[in-house]
Amino acid sequence: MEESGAIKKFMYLNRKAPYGTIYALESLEVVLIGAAFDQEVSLAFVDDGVYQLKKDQKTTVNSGIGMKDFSKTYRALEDYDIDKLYVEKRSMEARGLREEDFIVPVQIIDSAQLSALMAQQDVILSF
Amino acid sequence: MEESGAIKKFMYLNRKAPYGTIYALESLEVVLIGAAFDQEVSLAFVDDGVYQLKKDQKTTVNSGIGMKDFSKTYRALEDYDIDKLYVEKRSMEARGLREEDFIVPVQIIDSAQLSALMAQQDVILSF
Amino acid sequence: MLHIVNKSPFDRNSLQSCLRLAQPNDAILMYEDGIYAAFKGTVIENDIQTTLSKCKMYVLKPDFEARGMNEGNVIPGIQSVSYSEFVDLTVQYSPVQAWL
Amino acid sequence: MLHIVNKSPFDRNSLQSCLRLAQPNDAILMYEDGIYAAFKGTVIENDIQTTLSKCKMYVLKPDFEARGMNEGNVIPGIQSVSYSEFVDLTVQYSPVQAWL
Amino acid sequence: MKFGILVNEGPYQHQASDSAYHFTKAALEKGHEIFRVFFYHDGVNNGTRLTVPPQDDRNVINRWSELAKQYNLDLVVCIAAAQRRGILDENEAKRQGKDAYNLADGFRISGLGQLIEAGIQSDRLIVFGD
Amino acid sequence: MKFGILVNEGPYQHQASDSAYHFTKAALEKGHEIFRVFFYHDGVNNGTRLTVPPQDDRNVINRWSELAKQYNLDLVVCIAAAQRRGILDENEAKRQGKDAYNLADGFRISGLGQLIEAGIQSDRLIVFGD
Repeated sequence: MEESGAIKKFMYLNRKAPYGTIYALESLEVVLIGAAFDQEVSLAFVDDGVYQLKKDQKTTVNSGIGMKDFSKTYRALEDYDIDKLYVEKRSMEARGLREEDFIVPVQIIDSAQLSALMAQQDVILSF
Repeated sequence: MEESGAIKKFMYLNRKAPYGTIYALESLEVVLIGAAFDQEVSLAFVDDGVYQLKKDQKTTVNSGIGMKDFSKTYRALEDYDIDKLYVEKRSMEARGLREEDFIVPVQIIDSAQLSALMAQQDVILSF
Repeated sequence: MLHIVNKSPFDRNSLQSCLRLAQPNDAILMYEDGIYAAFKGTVIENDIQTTLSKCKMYVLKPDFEARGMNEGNVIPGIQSVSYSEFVDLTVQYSPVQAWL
Repeated sequence: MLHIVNKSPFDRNSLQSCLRLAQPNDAILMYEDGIYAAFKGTVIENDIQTTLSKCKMYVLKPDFEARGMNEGNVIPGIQSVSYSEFVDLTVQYSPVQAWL
Repeated sequence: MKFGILVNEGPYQHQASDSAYHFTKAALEKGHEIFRVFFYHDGVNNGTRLTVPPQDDRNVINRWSELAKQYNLDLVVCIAAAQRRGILDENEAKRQGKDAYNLADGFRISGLGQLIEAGIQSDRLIVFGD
Repeated sequence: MKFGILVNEGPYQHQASDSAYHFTKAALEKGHEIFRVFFYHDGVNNGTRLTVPPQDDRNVINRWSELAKQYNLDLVVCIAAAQRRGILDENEAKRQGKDAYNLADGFRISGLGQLIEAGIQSDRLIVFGD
């Protein structure tokens, strides 16, 4: 644990699809490390970031595109008490996705709600 | 000079703005090296690639954004007998640019003409 | 001519430029993040439908399976291909333009 | 809150998402390839005009000068700033969201 | 005011490292404090001492090293991202059985916790990337 | 048929090098010839031997080296792009006064003319990038 002080609000804002670039994976690695610190954490999935949570991802180091499927790690977030996962409704709908397409439970919020949440943060880590 | 054979048609298709990424600069470096080979070369500027030719670029290693202005190099292309420079009209107009905004003489062509040119190539190097 | 598109149509303008400049009877392969254009229910499905009436369209299976998409949701008319068939397409068509 | 946008509005969806999620009285700084949104005569000029009625907008001078643009063509209402003033904006507003 | 800076792209390919440098320098010149500059993703490639840029170009890496020296900056390269991309210091090279290392002067390699700490300790965290 | 392959992005950050690898491997397995794989822009970062990817991940660099060995592939890293980004072989390191080098097994460093030549000599040139 770091020295105490005011609990800060951290938002991880994910806007990129998985696999095409490494941002989604390495963003998740920050979230997991960050879980050891005493902060108020939320994850927002916006634009192509919503694809990170798509169910049924199928690839391994020895098959498919030769990368491991890391989507199951989102399920582990609960164990780290990270349960504020927000998906922007508009981003989801534009891509033809529905709530049941996601690998973990999320809160679907509209753009105005997301704006309000963003404004409350101390730190936004955008990937 | 390389071993002879059929003269091949090479098109350099530039779609990215300068400075934000290095593609424009390093694409130009390929064009200059390629000029030593006996090929039929054309350059097409499409989408944000049209910005590469914008007049009046102002930056040096010690001022501005700390990168050198390489736009004058496009003027040197003529000395290498590279004179087929095409700008897609639609890309230019969408960005509020006009023919007189460019640092070198170019042929403004419409999308159908560009498509036809692309189809004639042996190699398209896209950056 | 073969167009290969590796960018999400929602993030970049690559596919849009490809569709603008593709000629009738050209082929278009979607791979990497480009695969997202090939699925039903998106805001660009109509553009894809229109393109299908003039061009052949393909989508790389290992890329869409990695991303949790499946054959059943591919827009009808788009053909799912393997890396090996990707190679075949580059043999069949020339030149190849990568819309990066 | 301060939004910083470094991507061309013609290439990526970053500015579009920024404009959708910016709240009244937020500030928006355009830098790197993001500066192209700040100029007159483009197909997105209207979106910028609309945004100017609710948000403050800034554009980084060294970035637009490097790219051959000049103050005279900046859409009126957008303020041109230096790196030093970029720092001031991040002091004045919090949090800072980078639309990469 | 206290700033944390995050750099997510390598030198030359993207402008991110340049913009981060100019921002950091401007902040320091105005008397602000830079708590840390953290290099993540391809940003770790800013930490190699093996670059030889053209003579008429800026030297992105040396510029960071010199700024660090002048202002006693903490330049931290993420260890996990660095391992993926081939950026090592002498200790890491030994530990991994590699026969060479390439970390530049003024940079150090450490964990992602240092990024979180920068977010906690700084008044502002500014992200530069692609 | 004879292919030239151009790789414009480094390992891990973008999928380009992965896709290029899978394409190249598929072409070879079908009996096609790969005239050359040319690494340009950040693609030169595929040529470092100092990466240590996580144990459960693929090793992008070794995969190229092994494919090169198996099929006698010509893997060429652009010298100008490599100098900007800190990729050197032993000769280059000496010439530039650097105390270390990092080029991986199976790669060689050469000029941009090799890319043009690949375009001329190959039936198809396929570009993988961002």
